Amino acid sequence: MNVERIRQDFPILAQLVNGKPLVYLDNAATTQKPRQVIDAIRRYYEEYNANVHRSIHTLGERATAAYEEARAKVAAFIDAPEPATCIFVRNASEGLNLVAYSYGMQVLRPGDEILLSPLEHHSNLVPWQLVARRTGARLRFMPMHPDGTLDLERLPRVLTERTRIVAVAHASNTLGAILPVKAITEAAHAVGAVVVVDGAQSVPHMPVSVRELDVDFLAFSGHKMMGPMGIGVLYGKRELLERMDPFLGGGEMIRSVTYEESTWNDLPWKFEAGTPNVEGAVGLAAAIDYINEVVGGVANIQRHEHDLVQYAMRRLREAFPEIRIYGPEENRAGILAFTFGDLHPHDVATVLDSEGVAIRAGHHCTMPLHREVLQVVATNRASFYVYNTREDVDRLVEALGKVKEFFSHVA
Amino acid sequence: MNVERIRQDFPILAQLVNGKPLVYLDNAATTQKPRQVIDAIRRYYEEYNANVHRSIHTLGERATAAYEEARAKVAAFIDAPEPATCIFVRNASEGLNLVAYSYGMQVLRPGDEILLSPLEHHSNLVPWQLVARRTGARLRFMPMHPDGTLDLERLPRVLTERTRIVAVAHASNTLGAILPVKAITEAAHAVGAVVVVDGAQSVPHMPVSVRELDVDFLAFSGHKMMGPMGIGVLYGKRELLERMDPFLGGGEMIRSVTYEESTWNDLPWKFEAGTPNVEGAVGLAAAIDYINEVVGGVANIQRHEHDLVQYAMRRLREAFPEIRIYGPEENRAGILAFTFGDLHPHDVATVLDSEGVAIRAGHHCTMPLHREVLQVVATNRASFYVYNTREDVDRLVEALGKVKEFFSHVA
Amino acid sequence: MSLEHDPRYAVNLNELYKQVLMDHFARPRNKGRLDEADFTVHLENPTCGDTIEVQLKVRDGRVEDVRWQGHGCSISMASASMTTQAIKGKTLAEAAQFLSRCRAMIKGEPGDYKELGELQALSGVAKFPVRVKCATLAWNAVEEGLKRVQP
Amino acid sequence: MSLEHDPRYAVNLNELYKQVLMDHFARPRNKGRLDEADFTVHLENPTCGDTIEVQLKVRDGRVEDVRWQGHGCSISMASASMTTQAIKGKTLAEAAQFLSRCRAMIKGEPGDYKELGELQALSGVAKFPVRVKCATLAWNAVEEGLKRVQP
Ligand SMILES: Cc1ncc(COP(=O)(O)O)c(C=O)c1O
Ligand SMILES: Cc1ncc(COP(=O)(O)O)c(C=O)c1O
Repeated sequence: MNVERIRQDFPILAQLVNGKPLVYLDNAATTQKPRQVIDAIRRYYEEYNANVHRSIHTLGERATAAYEEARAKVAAFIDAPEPATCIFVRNASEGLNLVAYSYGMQVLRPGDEILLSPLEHHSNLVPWQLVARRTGARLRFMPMHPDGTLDLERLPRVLTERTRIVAVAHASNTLGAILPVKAITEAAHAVGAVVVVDGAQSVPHMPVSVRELDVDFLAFSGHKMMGPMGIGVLYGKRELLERMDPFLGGGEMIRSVTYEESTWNDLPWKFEAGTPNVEGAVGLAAAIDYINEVVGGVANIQRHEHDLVQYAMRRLREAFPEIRIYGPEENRAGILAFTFGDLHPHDVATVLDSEGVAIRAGHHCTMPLHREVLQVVATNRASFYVYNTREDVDRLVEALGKVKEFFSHVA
Repeated sequence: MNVERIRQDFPILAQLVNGKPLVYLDNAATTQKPRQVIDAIRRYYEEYNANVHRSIHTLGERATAAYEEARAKVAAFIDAPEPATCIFVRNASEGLNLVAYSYGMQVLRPGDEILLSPLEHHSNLVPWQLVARRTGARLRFMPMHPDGTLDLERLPRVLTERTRIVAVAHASNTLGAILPVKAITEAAHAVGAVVVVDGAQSVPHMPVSVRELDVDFLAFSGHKMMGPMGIGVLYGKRELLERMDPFLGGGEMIRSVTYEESTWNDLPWKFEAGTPNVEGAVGLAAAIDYINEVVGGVANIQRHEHDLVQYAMRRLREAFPEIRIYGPEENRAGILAFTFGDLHPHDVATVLDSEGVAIRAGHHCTMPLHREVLQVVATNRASFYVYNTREDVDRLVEALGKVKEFFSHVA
Repeated sequence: MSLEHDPRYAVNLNELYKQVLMDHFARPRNKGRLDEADFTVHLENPTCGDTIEVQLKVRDGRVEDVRWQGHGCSISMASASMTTQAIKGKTLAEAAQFLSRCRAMIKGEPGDYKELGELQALSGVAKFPVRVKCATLAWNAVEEGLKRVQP
Repeated sequence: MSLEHDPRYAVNLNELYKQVLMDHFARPRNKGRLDEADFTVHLENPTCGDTIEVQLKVRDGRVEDVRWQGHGCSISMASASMTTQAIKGKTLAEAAQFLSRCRAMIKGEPGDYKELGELQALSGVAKFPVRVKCATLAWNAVEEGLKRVQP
């Protein structure tokens, strides 16, 4: 994998921001797109844009073929047993809500329990709060060590035969911690619970096999893996998806409609109401091709990020005794949340931005984790992807030096 | 408005299909995109792609500004009182489902009635069937004349104080009929019902003012008005949106989250969970600019389509006595559904395609209308947009001649 | 690749609407109802609302008789006519095997499909994903019927 | 327009973090709690989880006293300090009018904002939509309080 060559594919990275070359370290929020993806979108609209599935004309046949080929690529990427188990949604959030509405509303009864980890993104927490309120089910939380790793020994205390659903992130978007999904799945299946995995921060960054992990549902977003915005995927086991009620009603998801009632289409279309985002699917397929063909596979991304995050932790600690880094030391994704002395993350991020360095500041949609576990309101977060380099880390360190200097003068 | 110049902006239209210049007449399904929209998407990804609302860095500020400017453009386009009443969704279908889930589930009680027209697209029928089943409410249907115009005299028989929700298309995607939304809204409000309008076939084709029509909700899709796929809009009156429960839970739609419960963000973000389709919003804004600046306003589209559909009806009837055209003679959108003797629409569409003419064949997601009112299983549908010409109509007539010839020989 | 240069999507009417196919469309075989059917399957094509009903009479593990009726395009009607003709007299296992070969053909899998006889006329449909649903409607109905015989 | 050529998004730190603003951040005025508040408003910035509490004491239609406390970035804390300083002693109508002028300024509406005094230091925030929420957090809290006085 040649990072310098890869960077050539990303026009956005070649910009000056505030007069400095852009260092983009907000990849956990969204990733940049290589020209291969941008070109695939352009080609789609210039050559074969059409509505799918129902159009008996050449553009329609070609758009339909491209849409379903994209699904097959997605299925291969996460090792799903068949394309029909991969449903196109807008993003990971919609995928998780789909499970909460269609599966959760159907199976949960008063007194049932939904088990979450305490580091869930709001998108894998709020939908379960909503469904719990409507069904009378109850949320429980897994015991964790303070660094964000799971306390497997105490798991049986909260994972019981009352647990119907276990919902966990595969990788934390704040701590970078990678959760032991396989162990969780085994324990959950032993008590008859179904496992919903939020793969927003894992699928783009490391090899994920739904078969090997034996997860029941997995959701992720295309925009976090160099695909376009507005496209995401929900994988589900066929027998679960077939038993579930549909989610959104409308065109394409039906088999037959009368004024009084309807019957549902086969998988995956049963869950895809209305005109799908064909452009998004085509762009996501181009992103998967990019990962497989140019990057040489997602394992290369994982190795590269591991190197960057270890380098960054070392450099930051050497340079700044006042820095505090959250999350585990090892077995972590390329995500680095930190606080910088007493400085508020908003102020840190603004000064970094003036140096061309883009990071994120805030609660990163994990408010309860911040308040209850980290005991800070907000953190800074630098997050890496395939096109970042050690020089980017050096620029971050240098820019943090400027932050320190700036606030020591004015405040 | 100069159609020949407009056509230059659509690279896809300059293609040969099956050796013949493409005639694209499937615009009710989805429209083609001018290079201005394709370029706006490319520029977004090459220059300022970022996640919105929470990013304190230059890319993020610019993406956030573009996203909210797009919302303001959408609001102006439908004459909404304020941008915050326009929620970005995937498409019209999702917008209608949002109302059914969030408003319908909240207000409907057993015995309440939902009143629909008999020509609704599945996307404005199936969600109400689902919500009726869950709440014990009941669907009723408006009386219509056989040509698809509403029988306003008999409306009071079905619009009563038991009616809580009235859901109607502004323009029928099969018959082309334009419904008298203003009269419906007045009558509905008089009995205390709320009016949900499916604007999928009106907003792209004629001036629509939500204030003048006094509708409570209006949903439409960007891809049917030269915008990208994966973006649509739900307009709602502020007081209704504020009272409603949220729909999807996740990032951005919250104000505050604890492990136990959450409070909701202000409008419109309360209804936008997860990373929105910023690219889609930027592309839709470019499409609105195109309509306003290059086309000279949506009223020009309406005039142009009226001319084309009247010309097409005349030419087709002159050429083919065996043609049967559905829908009203006047006051119709640029949509023309027809049957051609005994020939099945699939066979008609395939032969037309071999002549480079793209139409749609099937039930157009209005199965019950076809079966119960039109009494045919499927129809052919030609539908126009701003870039179509009278020559396109001539090509359709000519190609239908080939259809007749082909099937007279082989069958 | 622009459509003009993509042979995958060229429509050749004579390849799609082969003579034998149009003949079955014009003069459908086995159309109608059985007096005493063992199994009746009713299916629907969600794309266009077309419907088909297939009836099977099974004796000693063999398809002794089969009839169909329905509304649809030339391809779906011709497919029903040819398919019912082909499986009549076959054992249940032979019929199932025959249909799985038909599916391989319509998926565009390379191979020799001579044993499918007239059904080879549907090979041209493989290029048209939307029309594939027309061709397979009758197959789905027959397969559903075979499954009910031997669940 | 590429970012390099779009002056709208250039960050000038000294324009954003004006001296007077940093002074309020370093030495916040009116910070603390009132013994006897008439109205207490608690608000939260959903972007970052920052919080603010504003207390008002109203006598004869005037803001007799005001205090605030909270956690946040330099801009939100300085805004709270400057805003409470500015409205102390104003009538309710004057205070409401003052805040609506502040909002006009931060929306980037052109005009002369001399009457806003120190609050003009926040004008540089207008260019940063996400930071606008920091500047307005205290305003939202004060306005909410004023509304409760005169509903
Ligand atoms: C009248 C009508 N309503 C709703 C829809 C659904 O639109 P979408 O598929 O973009 O959600 C359509 C188009 O398919 C339509 O024509
Ligand atoms: C762990 C995790 N889950 C879920 C999400 C939600 O993803 P999206 O906003 O694309 O729906 C994110 C990203 O924001 C995330 O990091």
